Amino acid sequence: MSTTNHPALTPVPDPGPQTTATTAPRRSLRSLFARHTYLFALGLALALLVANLVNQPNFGATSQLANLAPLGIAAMASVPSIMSGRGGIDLSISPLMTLSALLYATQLHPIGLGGYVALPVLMVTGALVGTLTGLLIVVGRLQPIVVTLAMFFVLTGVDLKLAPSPTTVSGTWMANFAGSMGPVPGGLVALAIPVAVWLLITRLTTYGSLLRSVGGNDVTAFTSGVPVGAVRVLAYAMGGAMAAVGGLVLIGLASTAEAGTSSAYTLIAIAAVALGGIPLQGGGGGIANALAGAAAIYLLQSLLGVLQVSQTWLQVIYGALLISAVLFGAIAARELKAGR
Amino acid sequence: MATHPLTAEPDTVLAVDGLRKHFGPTVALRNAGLRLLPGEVHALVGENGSGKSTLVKILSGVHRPDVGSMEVGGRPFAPRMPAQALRAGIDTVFQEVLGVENRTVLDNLWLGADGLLRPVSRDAGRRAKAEKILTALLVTPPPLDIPFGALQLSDRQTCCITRSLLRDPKVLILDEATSALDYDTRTRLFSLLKERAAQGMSIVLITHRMDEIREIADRVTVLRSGETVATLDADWDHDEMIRLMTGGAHLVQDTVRVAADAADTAERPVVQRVRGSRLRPGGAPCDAVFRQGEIVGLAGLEGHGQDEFLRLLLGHGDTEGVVRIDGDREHRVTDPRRARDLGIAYVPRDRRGESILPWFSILDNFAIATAGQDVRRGLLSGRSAEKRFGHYVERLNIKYGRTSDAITTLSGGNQQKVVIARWLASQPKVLLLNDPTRGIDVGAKRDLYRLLRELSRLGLTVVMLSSEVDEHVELMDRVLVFREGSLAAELAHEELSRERLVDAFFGGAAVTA
Amino acid sequence: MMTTQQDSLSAAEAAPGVDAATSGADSAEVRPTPSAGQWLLSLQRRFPLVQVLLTVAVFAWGAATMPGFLEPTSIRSVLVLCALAGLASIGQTLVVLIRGIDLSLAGFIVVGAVTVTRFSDVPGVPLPVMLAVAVACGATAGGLVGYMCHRFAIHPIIVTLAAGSIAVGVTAVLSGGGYGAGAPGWATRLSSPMSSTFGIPVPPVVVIWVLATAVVSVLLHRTLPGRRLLATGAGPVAADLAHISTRKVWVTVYAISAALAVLAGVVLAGFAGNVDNRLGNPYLFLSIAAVVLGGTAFGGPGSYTRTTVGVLLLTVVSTVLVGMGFQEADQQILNGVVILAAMAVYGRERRLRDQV
Amino acid sequence: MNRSTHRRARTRVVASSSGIVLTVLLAGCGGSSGSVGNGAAGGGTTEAKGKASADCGQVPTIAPKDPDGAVKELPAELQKAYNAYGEEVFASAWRDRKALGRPAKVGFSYLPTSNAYAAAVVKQLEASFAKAKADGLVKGKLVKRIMTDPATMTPAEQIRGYNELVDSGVDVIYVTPLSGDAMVAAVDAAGKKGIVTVALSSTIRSKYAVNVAENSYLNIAEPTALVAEQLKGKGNVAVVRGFQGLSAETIGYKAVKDVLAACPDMKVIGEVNGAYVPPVAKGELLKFLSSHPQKIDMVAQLGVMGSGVYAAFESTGRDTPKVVDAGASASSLASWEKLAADGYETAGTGGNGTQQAKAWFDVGMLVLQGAGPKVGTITREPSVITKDNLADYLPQGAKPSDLGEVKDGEPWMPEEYLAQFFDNPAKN
Repeated sequence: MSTTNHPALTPVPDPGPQTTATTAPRRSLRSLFARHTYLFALGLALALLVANLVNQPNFGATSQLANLAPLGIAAMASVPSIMSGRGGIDLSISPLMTLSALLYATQLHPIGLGGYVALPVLMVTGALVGTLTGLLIVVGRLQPIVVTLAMFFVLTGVDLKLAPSPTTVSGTWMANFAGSMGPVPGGLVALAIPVAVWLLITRLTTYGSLLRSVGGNDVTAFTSGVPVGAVRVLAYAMGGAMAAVGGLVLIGLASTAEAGTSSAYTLIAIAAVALGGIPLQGGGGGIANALAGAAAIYLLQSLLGVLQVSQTWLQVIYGALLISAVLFGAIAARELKAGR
Repeated sequence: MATHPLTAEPDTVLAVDGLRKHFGPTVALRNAGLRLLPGEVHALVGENGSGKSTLVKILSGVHRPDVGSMEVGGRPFAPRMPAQALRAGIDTVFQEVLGVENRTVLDNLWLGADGLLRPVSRDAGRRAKAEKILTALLVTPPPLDIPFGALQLSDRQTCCITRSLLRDPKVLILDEATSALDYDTRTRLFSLLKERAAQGMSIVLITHRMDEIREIADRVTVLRSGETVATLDADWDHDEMIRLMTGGAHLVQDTVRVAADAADTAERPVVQRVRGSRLRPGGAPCDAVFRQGEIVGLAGLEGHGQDEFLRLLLGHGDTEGVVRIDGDREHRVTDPRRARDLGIAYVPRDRRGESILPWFSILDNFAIATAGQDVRRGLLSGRSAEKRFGHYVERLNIKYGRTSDAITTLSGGNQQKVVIARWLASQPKVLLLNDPTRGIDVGAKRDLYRLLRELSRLGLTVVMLSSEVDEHVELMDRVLVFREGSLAAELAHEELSRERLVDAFFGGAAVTA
Repeated sequence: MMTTQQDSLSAAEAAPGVDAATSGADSAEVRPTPSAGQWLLSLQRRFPLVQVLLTVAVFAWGAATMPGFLEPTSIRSVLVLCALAGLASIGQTLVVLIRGIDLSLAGFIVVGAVTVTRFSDVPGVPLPVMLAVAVACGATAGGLVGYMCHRFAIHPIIVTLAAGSIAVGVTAVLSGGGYGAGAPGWATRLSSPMSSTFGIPVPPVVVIWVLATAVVSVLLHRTLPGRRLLATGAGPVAADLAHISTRKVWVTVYAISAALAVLAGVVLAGFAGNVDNRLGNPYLFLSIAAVVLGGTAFGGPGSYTRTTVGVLLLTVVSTVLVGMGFQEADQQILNGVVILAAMAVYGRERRLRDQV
Repeated sequence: MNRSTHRRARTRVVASSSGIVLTVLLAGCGGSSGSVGNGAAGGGTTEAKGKASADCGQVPTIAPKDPDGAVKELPAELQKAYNAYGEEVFASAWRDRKALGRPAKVGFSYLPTSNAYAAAVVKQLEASFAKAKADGLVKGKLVKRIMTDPATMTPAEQIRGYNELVDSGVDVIYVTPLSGDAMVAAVDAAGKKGIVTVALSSTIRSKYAVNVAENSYLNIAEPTALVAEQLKGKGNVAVVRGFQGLSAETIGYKAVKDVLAACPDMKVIGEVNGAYVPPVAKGELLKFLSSHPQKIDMVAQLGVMGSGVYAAFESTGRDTPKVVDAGASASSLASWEKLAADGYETAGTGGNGTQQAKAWFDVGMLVLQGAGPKVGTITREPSVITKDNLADYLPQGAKPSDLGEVKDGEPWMPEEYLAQFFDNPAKN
């Protein structure tokens, strides 16, 4: 938060940068953590995973993966907008997920587009909604949180209009997401799709580098001839496309689409991203962070369930753990900064 | 020495005429013009606030002119954004060092080179090209894979220049891009520039350093308060240049300038002292005293320790040896709050980021540090603040509409005045200023100098970090010169001259303190 | 998130002036007086003109098209709803003004509500004491949140989220999961549209709200602490350099926000009659929407009066929508559209080109 | 039908708690939703069958969807309970299940309890479990799964917990579903592994699930019909809808529409969204009332929001209309009683979690002992609260501000009632 770091008062970059500048970064654990910010969340997730396995002999990886998918995808979908900087954030991811589920159940499935065909169709739709959000932010020069809050309301309303009551679509292709596709767990596939989208666009094209640059310092990017506006809009579009997949997983899991889930993942997804160690001021991190963060939160919830924590205490413990996780993350991050 | 009329020449690369540009209330350019020949190094000079940067920003597509014509290679040229200017072959390195700190050096070097969604070019060629130029410019080029943020200022600046050179533009504009470079790099850069120029690249060089202009510029265009006043050939004469830039007068008018003679100052009581404090771990310890009513300048190439020193006086860093002396009592300056209580006030450098509260009114911006004095029966009294503000309005000659206007409606100069008034209101004994005249217009500067003089006469000690050599030469009683993180030299007023100073910057025969 | 927002309101035309100056422009000439449009903009910047006009328009329309819309009881009950939402969003306003956000609101509302319903008749402990304790606990928790966010530079969104969940949890633990008897009569009377205050035919809660608005506004804009709060939002670094302890501000503001939420909970419990742990939920997004709609930007400028207007607008609009038989879905959509419309008028960010 | 309704109301003092109570009260939680029972392509499932054909003040007779003819087999008296039942009623896959022959391992998947009813259900289930353990029917501990974060409470979340129970090798799973439909796939899978699922209050349309549920349609329709009759089929009606997006809500809404369809002189002047949360209902009603000065004779609320409706009218000082008090609470009944002094009369349905949970647990045990359920969904005719039997439900000294449930009244699905749904209950 810009409220705390203090240009005038924080130590000047570093005394002998000449030395650090010329010698390649030390391959120490510290620099490793510094380069891969998701490692903290990942470690946390692994620890929780072990705890789960211990307390729950037959953990059922397939179903667990499937259940992780919605939160994981919601978190991943929040990443591009946050990375694009200038307070970028997308509160409308969750209702968008529900929207794609409802579109599938009420529009596509009835006209026989029940199969995997629906996937690209809905991803495009999601991308379009995202583009609209992005345009409102970039062209309208409005605060992202304001625009996406408005979109949150609008989409929630649209969801309700689409399906006044839950729509059942049992036994569709999407059910595979809950089960397994051949040898591969469906959940894994579901998670793989957004990851693939992300990797294809950010690794194979120059976009990834541009997105990080824009998030890191949009003025520089702008003066160096980067189409900053386009980069931002595309970020929201990507988020939309990813969210669409999440909606389909929800269908796969519950074989129903209901407007009620509209707001379910809004905040928890951002929490996951933050826990994953992505700076909310943008520029840093990647999709791995979101996945790690989501996994950590998911496993935490799962563990608390397994441990039969009484319901009255559940929320207390859950909240406390959530805070301490973020706290450790922040302290670790600051340690690393100091170490660099 | 002839001043060219701005007549179109057959093979101009870039022809600019009658540019006019205003921002809100302020007019940045009135009638700016420029002719650029292929393969020439063209210096663009003028005081701060003469509109150089604005002209550059128009050329580079950041801003668009209100009126005026621009042509590149004979074809009309009206970039709507930097990308378009770059496509037209006009590449700019801006005054503020611009880099993405969290990206690697290599990414920064090729930033913007390829459009949205192009396949990533994995060709080692880029690496090679980048290394080639970097090695040409730096003795020890930084590894390309470390984050840009890890570089020190000089290297960052070099990278920004490299970024532009890599694109091999028709026209390369360097907007005070050499200020942060260390001596060696600068000479290497110039030789490289000459080389490129020989190959036909046109270069616009904006700098305050006469020596640089001498060294490299084929022609010089002079701007004064938003107007192109002349274009000179290489054989220009120094005084003539100054005259054209300032429209006569020296920066500090003689009326203001009261050379406080050394003898006099020597007796004055010491108000603050630094003994054996290190600016950077491993740096040499430095000692200095500041006497009542003197104006001391902190000089040096950017990032050579003067900032740390200023912050040291304010109570940051190794404050072990920093004391504020009040008559016979000595108080250690342990931290900023303590410093404030001891009557040490600080005017930061980055006005937008560190000084002004953007949406606050002029009055509130003035009062924020001393609002406690305006509390009447628990409530803040606007009238009381007005009254206090009144004292400074004419002394600093602050121009404003209503005190209730947002501070951002003022020009940079007047904003700075308000900020300074803010701190004067806290009745300081020592006033620390961090490059207060950076990017404010000449008029405001003069007012400021006058005020500082007056205050020092009234016994206020002023310590002022400045990046402008002339300021030191003409305003300061003493100048402390910093090099590589330690106090390198101390020059008394009478021994001050641009040459001595610049010399000291680069560690020449310095008069050690 | 919101921490990067720079003076989004004042930016529109003022900012370039600055940058012209910083980038070295000469301010010799001053252009003729700004156009009418600019004048309106500057007015809008001082006062939520658009929102007020919208509110009046919608209200007038409602009055014209619907019978009984102007009857005292009708207006009273609408005012009560406004007051409830308004009281719930005081804290949110303050928090937003320092570039934060408070998602623990709903949680602390439940704390207050349960205190008054469940612990109103603990033997030996008079209710006022009980409430004081609850408020104190809330304040402490809130302060802790503020401290953590500032000290470790954690974004408030997740900390407050967790804090809210803890608050609900703790109350559940203390109240043994039960929800006790209903709110005492006095609490119910506070928010009953028919009850009057010292003879004035206005429900107490509305009076309280009006008073709160006045008090908060004065504290915020006319006192030293208020000024420090605003400065912290306007320019954290500058504020720090002006020897304002921004951390102290953060701790205080979050503490206050939580405490006020607890008190709001008491009133809401009275309105609801009986309480369960979802009581606060509707007021979380509502408070954010009201602040945003009022035109308070993250880090300011802004004021509680703006939020008040935002609340009025939201409530009047939804009342009219309900009256016209709009269904929930349409109401949601229109909420979003209204927010966008109101912000699009003036809530602009600085252009990138002005920041070079 | 008319008379019979009265008779039933007089003779039978039955407590009934609408199935929606549990699910929707929880569903509202954290703004998340659940869905009860069916809702194939837009809910409103009863539309399929014949249209409401009844006089004003009567409950239309609509044959249940009975694909396996399971309902037909039941005694005629029982069949009445399935009138207009919202979801399909299947035959049970467990009809021929052999007795377990050993103490059973029991799983329990429930939702965060946010109200007295849900709390009571959990409490009673644990009590029943303890008792059954003493009788040697079950062993070990009750394996529980609950959603950690109410904010992210989605059907998917519950299914995850359910699957974990399945993996943990229990014999029977008691579940209070957030969404009946969402569970189907999971329940089928579990069923194929021989795990019995017993659902309370919302219908899981799987032959492997034994549903113990209220008849959502009748639960609204009967009191509404009564009130309509009290009003002589004349007057203005305001409808307070529940959490839209739930199929129970859709069914209940349909019920109101059907009943009023037979009353040409009853005019619906508006609808508001109560979201099944009394305070919300109150707030929305206040908005509604401020634009509707005209007299309102009847408020048809779709369950559990009675207290909110009473509060709204009381606080505006307007005379309280007849509130259809489906899913009555101590609070709403107290308000009713207060008004009853000056001849106020209405109708509602009551019930509490304790008695439901008891029957619920017994059903599961019966199935495990191979009692052979004849039908996959066990329901009952909702019993109506009228001024005659009001006292039987109203807890002593209940205040309008109370949160408690209504009193038991007559047992809800007592053993002999349940017995009629099994081939050989004798084993028990």
